[in-house]
Amino acid sequence: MKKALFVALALAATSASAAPFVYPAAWTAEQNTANKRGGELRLSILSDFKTINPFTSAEADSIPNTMAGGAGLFAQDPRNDEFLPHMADAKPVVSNGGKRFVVKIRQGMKFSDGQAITADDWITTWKIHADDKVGSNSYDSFFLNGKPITIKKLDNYTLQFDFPQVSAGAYATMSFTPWPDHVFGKAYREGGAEAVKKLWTLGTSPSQIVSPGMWVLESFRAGERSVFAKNSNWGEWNKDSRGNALPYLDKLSYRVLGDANAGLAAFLAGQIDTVGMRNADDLAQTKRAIDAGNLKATLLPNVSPQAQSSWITFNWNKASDPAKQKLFRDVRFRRAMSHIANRKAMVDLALGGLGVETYFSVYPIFTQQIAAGASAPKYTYNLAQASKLLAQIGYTKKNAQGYLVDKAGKVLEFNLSTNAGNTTREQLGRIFADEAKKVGVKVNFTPIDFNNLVGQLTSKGEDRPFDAILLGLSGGDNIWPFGVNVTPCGANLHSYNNPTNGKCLTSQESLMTKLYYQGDAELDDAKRRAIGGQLMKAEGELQPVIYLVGGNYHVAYNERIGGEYPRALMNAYYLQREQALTFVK
Amino acid sequence: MTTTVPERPAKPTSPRSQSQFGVAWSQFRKNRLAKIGGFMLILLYTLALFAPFIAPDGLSNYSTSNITRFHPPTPIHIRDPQTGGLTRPFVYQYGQQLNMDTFVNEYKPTETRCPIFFGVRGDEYRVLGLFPGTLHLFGTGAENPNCKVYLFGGEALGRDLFTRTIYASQISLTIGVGAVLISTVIGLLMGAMAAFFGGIADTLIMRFVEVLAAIPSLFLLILLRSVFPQDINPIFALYMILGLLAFIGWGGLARVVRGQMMSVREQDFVSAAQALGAGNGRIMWRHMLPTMTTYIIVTLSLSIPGYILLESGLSFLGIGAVEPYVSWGGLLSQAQEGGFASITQRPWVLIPGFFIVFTVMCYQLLGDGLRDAFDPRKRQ
Amino acid sequence: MIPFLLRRLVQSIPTLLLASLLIFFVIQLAPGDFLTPAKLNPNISSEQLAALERNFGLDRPAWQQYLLWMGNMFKGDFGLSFQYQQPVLDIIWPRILNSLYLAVMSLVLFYSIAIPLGVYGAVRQNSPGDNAINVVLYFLLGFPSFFLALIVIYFILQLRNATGLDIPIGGMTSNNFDELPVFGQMLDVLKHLIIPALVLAISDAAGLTRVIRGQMLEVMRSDYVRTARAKGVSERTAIWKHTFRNAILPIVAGIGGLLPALISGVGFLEVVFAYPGITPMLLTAIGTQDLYLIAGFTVITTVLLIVGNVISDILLAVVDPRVKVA
Amino acid sequence: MTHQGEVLLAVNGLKTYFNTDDGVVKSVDGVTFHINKGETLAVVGESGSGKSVTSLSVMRLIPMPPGKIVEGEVLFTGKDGKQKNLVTLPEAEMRKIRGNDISMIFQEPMTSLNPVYTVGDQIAEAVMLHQNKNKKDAMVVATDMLRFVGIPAPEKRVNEYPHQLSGGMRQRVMIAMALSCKPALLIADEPTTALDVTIQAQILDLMRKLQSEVGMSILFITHNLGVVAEMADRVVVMYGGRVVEEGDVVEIFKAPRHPYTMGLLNSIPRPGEYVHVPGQPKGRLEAIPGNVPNPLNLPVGCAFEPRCKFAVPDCSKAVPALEDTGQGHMARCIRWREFDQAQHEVSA
Repeated sequence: MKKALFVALALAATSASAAPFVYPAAWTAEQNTANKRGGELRLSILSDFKTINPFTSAEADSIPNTMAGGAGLFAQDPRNDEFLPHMADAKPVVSNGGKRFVVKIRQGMKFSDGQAITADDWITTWKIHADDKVGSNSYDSFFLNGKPITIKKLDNYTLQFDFPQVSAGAYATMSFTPWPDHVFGKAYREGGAEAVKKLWTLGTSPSQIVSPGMWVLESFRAGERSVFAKNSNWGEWNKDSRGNALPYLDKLSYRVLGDANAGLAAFLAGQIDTVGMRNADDLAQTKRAIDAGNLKATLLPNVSPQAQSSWITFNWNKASDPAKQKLFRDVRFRRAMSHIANRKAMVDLALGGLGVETYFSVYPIFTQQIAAGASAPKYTYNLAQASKLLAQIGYTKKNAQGYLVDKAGKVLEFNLSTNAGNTTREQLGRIFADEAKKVGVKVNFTPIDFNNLVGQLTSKGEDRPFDAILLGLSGGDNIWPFGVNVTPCGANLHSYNNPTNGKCLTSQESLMTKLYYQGDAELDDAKRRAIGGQLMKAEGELQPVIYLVGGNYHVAYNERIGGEYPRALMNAYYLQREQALTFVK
Repeated sequence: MTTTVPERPAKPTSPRSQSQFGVAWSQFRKNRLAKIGGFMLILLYTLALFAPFIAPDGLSNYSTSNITRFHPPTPIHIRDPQTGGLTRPFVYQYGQQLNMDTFVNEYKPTETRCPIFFGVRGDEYRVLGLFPGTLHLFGTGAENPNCKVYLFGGEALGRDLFTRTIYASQISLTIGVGAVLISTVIGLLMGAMAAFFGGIADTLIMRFVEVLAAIPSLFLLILLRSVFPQDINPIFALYMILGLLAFIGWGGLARVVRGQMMSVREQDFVSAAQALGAGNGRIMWRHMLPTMTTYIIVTLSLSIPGYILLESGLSFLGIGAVEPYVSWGGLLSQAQEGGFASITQRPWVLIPGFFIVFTVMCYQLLGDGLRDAFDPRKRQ
Repeated sequence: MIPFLLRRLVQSIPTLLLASLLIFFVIQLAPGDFLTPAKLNPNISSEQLAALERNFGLDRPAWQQYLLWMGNMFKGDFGLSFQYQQPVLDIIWPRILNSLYLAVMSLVLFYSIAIPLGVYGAVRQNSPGDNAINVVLYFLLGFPSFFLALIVIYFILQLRNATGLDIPIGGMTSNNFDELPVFGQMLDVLKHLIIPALVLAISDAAGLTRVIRGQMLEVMRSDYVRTARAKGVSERTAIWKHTFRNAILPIVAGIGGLLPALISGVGFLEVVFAYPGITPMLLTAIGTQDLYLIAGFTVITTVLLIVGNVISDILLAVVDPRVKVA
Repeated sequence: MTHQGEVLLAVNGLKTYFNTDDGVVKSVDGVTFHINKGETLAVVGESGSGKSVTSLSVMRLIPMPPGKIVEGEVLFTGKDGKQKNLVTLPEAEMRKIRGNDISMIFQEPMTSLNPVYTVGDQIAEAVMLHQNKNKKDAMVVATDMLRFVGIPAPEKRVNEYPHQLSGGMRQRVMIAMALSCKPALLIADEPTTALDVTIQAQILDLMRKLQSEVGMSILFITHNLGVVAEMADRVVVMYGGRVVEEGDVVEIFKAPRHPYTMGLLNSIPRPGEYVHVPGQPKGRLEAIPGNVPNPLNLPVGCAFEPRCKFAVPDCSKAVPALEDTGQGHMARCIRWREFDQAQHEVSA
């Protein structure tokens, strides 16, 4: 009661400005009771930022994504996975059988340049993302089962979302970041998609960059460092449980470090505040530094399984090489490949023993969903079985070098690429290739550049330029842990079969697409997971993609920063902390 | 008769005449360091030649059931721990466990002893790609496949680093020599042509040399490498690197050859040969090139280490030898990928780096020795 | 002096043209053309592709393409980087400057290590000191610079742990760089430059030290140094004024030729030390076949190196009166 | 011309050895001679006979290591009138003598001047070192010296670099440099060998002229007996690191007492005027057979024995002593008396 009164008073006092969003005290293990403010959170990235433009950006670690922090209609609560209204003023009013959402926008929010954030910003952002000429990475998020989601402005502070069907992921979908209409909307109306793409390149002065979120770009030094300053307009409507404006920090910086080792070195030297622990080696180094008293840091090993996948996909669209296309489309071949994948050795050798074997697209951290699909088939490491399957396809003879040959004497071989520089993936590929050799399959394994690889992977058409690719995915949400841009046919990352028309080729694909949307439309958690279980079964039978292993998620951060999640809330999905609640001790 | 002082008959004095090479050889033999360098190189090349025989294991062998990732080097025991007496050399089998406190994968010797035999049968191979064999210089035999000798320890996948280093020497030691030989042939030809034909040929060739010198070699290599597809046959990749290295390296030699030839051309014996109607090619090969031998020998021996270093650098940047083939630079770059753990927890992965250092040193000693031997001014 | 410079620049034009021709030829050899990788990029529209194709005349014969490319380059237009969606020059110029800082710093250290050691070795020929230096240099000669850098980084980390000194081991600037005054910024960059520059200088100094030592020994045997001694000059004058001044002439003449190797050498250190130089960017560009970026960069470096050669010619003219500049 | 009795430089039993990888080279092996004030002494011998090393030993300019003066003394009376042993003098003292009391000019004018400094700078350097003059005054002295040695337009030449001068001019510059501090002794190490014949004559003329003006002594090292006849008062003939004959120039030319000297004299073209060597037809140019002995492996006895037409078994037993043959004439040959006879017979 008292709390409500306080809120009411606050409302009365600042009638012009917004009712703030209060970050729950339970979201941090360490309250900033001394009200420490200022300071810088120092992070690192592996390769330079490529753009500032939110509509052309494709990487997870990007300038737009950093600025988008704390800017979405809803925010997920790590305690119970529920969506809290954030930029929204309250829970939406749902109607039309769960397909229509009317959302009131919190009033008084401002962009970093002082312009008010209104319904127009959402409308513009949606329009640009959904324009295929722009080529936004989020394009797929605005379609459900091939049908568009539409957004209507009811008034300056009210939006109406119309979903073509019920969607469990509706809250996540609605939580995209609104970019300023007065920048992008203007350009889009005047010059269309091309004009939008020309905005906010790396050459743009940071002073022209506008952010709705907690950070705004302050400086960008190519190949070195990007610094973000806190957006004080954001702090006006985001408070901690004691009413203080957030974030506590003044700055957030990303240092570009050539490789993960440099990142670890910088962390051990106390130059950055946190770094991803890749494997046992990293943990051992950090532990040594802490034990020797050289580094004051907290190390939490094996916090949870990873929210990532690693897999090998085979290209079904190889018109130029019908023999290979036939092979890759043969389910027996793909099952044989799964039998070849020695996942235990991969965990032991490439992950240093800290990881789990995976057989499905669901990240290992989503244990409930994994449990729901327990009956789905797994094609575990079994070379004899692999040989048997290959013999069924017609590979019974071996040549002088010990490779399987078909009747024409052609060697059973394919090229497998991964991105150069990722040691773990290179080792996974090596192990796969070496195991394949044992049954007589020649795998030409070459690491190539990441961007190039992604270009090949996401290419569309009847003749796509690769045989097989070893890569991983991250992202997505825990409500419906199948990717909208992965599972349905025609999606951007439907990597194994991506013809021009985007049609499914097999019944299982169609079934998976159907089940995807069915599950997405199911609001009951248990029922949805059951649908997920069916989807996993189809996936297991089809083996469109051979899933390999997943490492464990470890947390390490320098003692100088506080405000991390309580241990129970930390995991690979929610990560280690809210940036808003982070402070320098 | 006016002679009062008796004379003795004049003695024919024959000054000891030695060929240029004879003199150089006798000089070289006096240089102890150069001799050591030369001897060590012969040793290294012999190791490389018989790599499959000397290496106890195959190039890319590892077990996926018995994890030997970063297996420490295994000391070879020759005394029985119980009796203290001499016994057949043996190593202990190691057990492996991840220490969940320190996160270090700990290896501890078990009680199992694996005797080392000489001349054991093992992995199949072909020496020089021709002579098949299964005999290995040493090894633990086939009785216990989980027990191996790890002279230099194991690498990231548990492959024997000694084996990989020895195999890598085949690439590292030949790619430098190969590139130098090819670039020498090109350099000689180009230089000789420039000198002999003069005029436009000379201008063009020398301008081209200037261009090659003006573009930083690393970038020229990177640029040339970018022309080729990334996913090429590993063997072809090696030839390609060889070719690229040779291509960027011939300029300096061509320039010197041209200079020397220009001066030699003025000398009488060439005119004499021309007067006798010798053809251009004949004059070039028979008369002019021999005057260059000294310079070439010295340059060759001094530029090989440069190429070895360059190759290691390319492998380090990921544009060198491709798995499963590997060069010393490649092994080193794999060690570098392990970060500081490579130095603190498993320093043995840096051993291939010292092979580079050692080889380059040997070549330097040899090259310096040759230079001093052929350089009359260095003689005392 | 000015006519000399002009003549020298005019002379370098054919070299530059030939270099650009070579680079263009190499790129022509590559499968596809400039735009092949761009066609895989969903962020580049077909209109944009068509515009680029027109702009660079990719539909025309190769020689016309070359002329167009050259023509555009003389106007300062090096094409578009496909990775960054920005003009090549804007992207690479700051990186080239960064690399130059490192190269120059390393050059300075390189000479200030090699010269005293080389002179010492020659003056105290075959002394224990000379022998010790020789042994160390032989050893260093075999170290690939990146290997040395790896070891150095490890020891610096240990040193930092032991002493708490804040020795930067990566990057080019500190976190608080933007708040520093101008002088502080210079100092900050210098602090970041010193370790990689030193590693490079040390791993390269072996060669030069031996050259200087050899040159010094040779000049020390020369007649004019004997003349100077016969005049009764002190040992110091004989060594520095008469011997050293002449011994460095071939080295000064070689500075220009040294630059390519130096820029290449700097590249490895940039990779190891996460320094925002040109090589890390170029390596990525190779992976993505961002060919305009590669070609543009190579041309610019070639120009820089020709300029470097001219500078070393001028330097040589300053120190050697026999070289005519008029 | 000679100032009898006033000894300027006395070299006694000088031994300069070089350590090489192959053994010890005894380049100068017990050389004794002296120079009187104002006198010109010529040291004659083939390449490798030790004459240049002797002169460099006097200046203590032997590169050490590998060279070393192992024995003997070099007594020199400087401009200050004090006699010093140059072998044991501290290096700092020695530096004061070089260029000031004793100067030296060398065989190769082309390479003996530092290419990167103007000739004026190089002359002035010596002046500044020894005469406490500042740069400006020293340059005035340098210009004067250039004029003194007969270089036209010295004001212009003083600012030129060596490569802008001809060989003869450069040797004049060397002389100017050597004489800039008015030394008591000038050591000229084959100063004309590398020059054209006409230039040679000019330089020799110049040296003679300057010697009389400055009043210095000259130690003239050469293998050219023609030059000796023109320049020297006395002659020292060296072979294999030892003095084999010494004496008045006229005496030696007239009656050499050592087969080597005879050989030398007969190997220079002097139309119509050959010393008749017994057993040889008159008036023929004659070469000395064989080569200079390997300095590492000198014969036990007379160094010239392997090449000597007159050698007898005794020659190879021990090194012959340097014997006085009368009138200050010395020779190192066990059969010198026989040549004396032969000579008389010829001249009779």
